[in-house]
Amino acid sequence: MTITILVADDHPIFRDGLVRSLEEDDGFSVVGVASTAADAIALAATHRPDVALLDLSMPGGGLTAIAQIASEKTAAHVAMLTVSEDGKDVSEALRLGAKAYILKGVSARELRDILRKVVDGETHVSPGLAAKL
Amino acid sequence: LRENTELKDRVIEAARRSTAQTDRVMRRIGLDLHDGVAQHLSLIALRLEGAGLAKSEDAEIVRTAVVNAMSELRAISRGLALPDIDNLTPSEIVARAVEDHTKAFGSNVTFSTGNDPSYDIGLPTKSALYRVTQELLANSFKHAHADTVDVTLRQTPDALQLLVSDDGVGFDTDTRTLRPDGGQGLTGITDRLVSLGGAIDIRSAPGKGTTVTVTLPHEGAPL
Amino acid sequence: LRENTELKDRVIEAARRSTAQTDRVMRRIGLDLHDGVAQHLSLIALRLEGAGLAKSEDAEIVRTAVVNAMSELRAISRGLALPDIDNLTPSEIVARAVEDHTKAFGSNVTFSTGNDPSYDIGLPTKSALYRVTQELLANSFKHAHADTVDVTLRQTPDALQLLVSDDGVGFDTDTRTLRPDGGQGLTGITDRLVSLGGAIDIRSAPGKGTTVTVTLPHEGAPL
Ligand SMILES: Nc1ncnc2c1ncn2[C@@H]1O[C@H](COP(=O)(O)OP(=O)(O)OP(=O)(O)O)[C@@H](O)[C@H]1O
Ligand SMILES: Nc1ncnc2c1ncn2[C@@H]1O[C@H](COP(=O)(O)OP(=O)(O)OP(=O)(O)O)[C@@H](O)[C@H]1O
Ligand SMILES: [K+]
Ligand SMILES: [Mg+2]
Ligand SMILES: [Mg+2]
Ligand SMILES: [Mg+2]
Repeated sequence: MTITILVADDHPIFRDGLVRSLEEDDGFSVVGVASTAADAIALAATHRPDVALLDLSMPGGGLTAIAQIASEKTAAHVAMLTVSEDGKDVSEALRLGAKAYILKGVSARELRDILRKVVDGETHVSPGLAAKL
Repeated sequence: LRENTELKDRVIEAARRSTAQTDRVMRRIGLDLHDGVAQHLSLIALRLEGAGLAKSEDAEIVRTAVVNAMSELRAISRGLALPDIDNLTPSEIVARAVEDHTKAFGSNVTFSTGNDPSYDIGLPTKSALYRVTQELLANSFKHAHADTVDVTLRQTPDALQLLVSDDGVGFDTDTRTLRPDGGQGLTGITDRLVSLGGAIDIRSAPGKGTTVTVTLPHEGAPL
Repeated sequence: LRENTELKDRVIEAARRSTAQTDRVMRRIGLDLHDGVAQHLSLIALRLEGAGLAKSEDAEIVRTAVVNAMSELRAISRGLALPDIDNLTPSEIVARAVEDHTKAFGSNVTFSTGNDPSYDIGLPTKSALYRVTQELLANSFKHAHADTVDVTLRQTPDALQLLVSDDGVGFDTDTRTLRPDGGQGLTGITDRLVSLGGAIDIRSAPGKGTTVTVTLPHEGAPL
């Protein structure tokens, strides 16, 4: 079964690479692409993806997007993909309902492995960050 | 006399500007690095496998270099950014600075504190508390070669008193502090404190360890 | 009265400290970036070629990301580092700042100058000359949307006078300059100039373009 993903990141070049990293695998399909929290919230409501994969620092704030998407359950799972390794960001993201906190710097293959596990109900926090909680 | 008061205000204002200016430069650079270099590096990490060097020795070198570049970038950004301390009390802020320091350097620091006030102190005072603790711990770690460093936060009805004390090599305070070329640390702290009506007192001598006492009025700055 | 003079000195001293502090923070970050992140990126660039990337689309993405990361890093470092101006005359320094600006932004700037003095001015004055020109050109580029920007350096026996003038959108100097939160630029310049006994005069109005005149005594600072 294909895993459907909503991608939200305000850096256009990285975002394109991200979409490519998912689309190149038959197991994934990108159903929506956003660059702000507001767009992410709206697209999640429209497409009801398996995973909303969200950037933390984008207009409107990634945390806002998690809160809304998780509470309205418009995505089955929320995962963060960010450069911030601030312990506060990690714990806040998880508290608001994110099931994964992934640091940018992952390879495409690692990312897809993590997302498959998230869909299977596992929680994932990038190595090194767990100690900050 | 009026001119006199005006000039005093200008001294405080200049110190405040210096602090604000430094904070702004740091924040700006942090943002530029985050929005630019960090995103390109993340993209490289993401797409490297697809680029066709999966098995060569060079591939391993490149992968390691990407990881290293990102962790250096994070370390620099960590120094530039102030963590989210808006909603913390004074003792939580100092505890946070101590924790961030020990995590980064693995050094041995004890922290003791009294009761927090029941009202909120301003953000400039909070920032000062974090930055001052951060810098004094960095100094004890870099210069003192101390066995232990003790941090104490005392709170009176109208002031915070922070003590950072180490049993390290010490230094001659006449020649080493506040030299215009003497590092950003103590000069920067002093400006930060002056701008908030606070003060710093440094007790040290070669071989005798160092104790720095910082006083910050609760009410914060003439902002 | 003596207290008065002392306070005036402290105002100048505080402005000088602010400038020195900012310079130090910038230099430090510049060094960290250069010695760390930039080295890893260079290695990546070097090895990618050696690895003989496949002719895939990904190879192109990665190569472009490396180039982008390096040029962003260079742009940030350029803003942080002062070029080697110790041995330049005042007009050479301003010419250099103009050249660095037009190279980076491709904008249209004219520069005219008179004779240089036959003696050397101090390094703080030289740094100020470069940084002030750099910031004023950046402002004209970012804010003015001007067709042309003219830079003039005049030299009298005891002072340098730098004019940067654009025919752009202009702004209301009452509300936009020297706000504590109004960007690092004009505040930073003013501190730099005050610390050297210099002055800045800004003439602008919406729709009328902007002319900034900066005066710097040759002798430089009460350092
Ligand atoms: N706890 C300490 N033990 C021993 N020496 C100290 C201590 N704190 C400061 N010093 C001395 O005082 C000098 C000035 O300290 P300051 O923090 O201003 O600059 P720095 O630490 O050298 O540089 P920077 O803070 O910019 O990294 C130090 O270089 C060191 O010689
Ligand atoms: N040449 C100019 N033309 C039009 N507006 C200007 C010009 N120079 C300055 N300004 C106005 O004055 C404001 C303050 O300038 P200043 O250099 O202090 O800050 P900034 O350029 O906005 O930020 P920074 O310098 O920190 O990047 C600007 O935001 C802009 O509105
Ligand atoms: K696909
Ligand atoms: Mg972002
Ligand atoms: Mg220091
Ligand atoms: Mg500016």
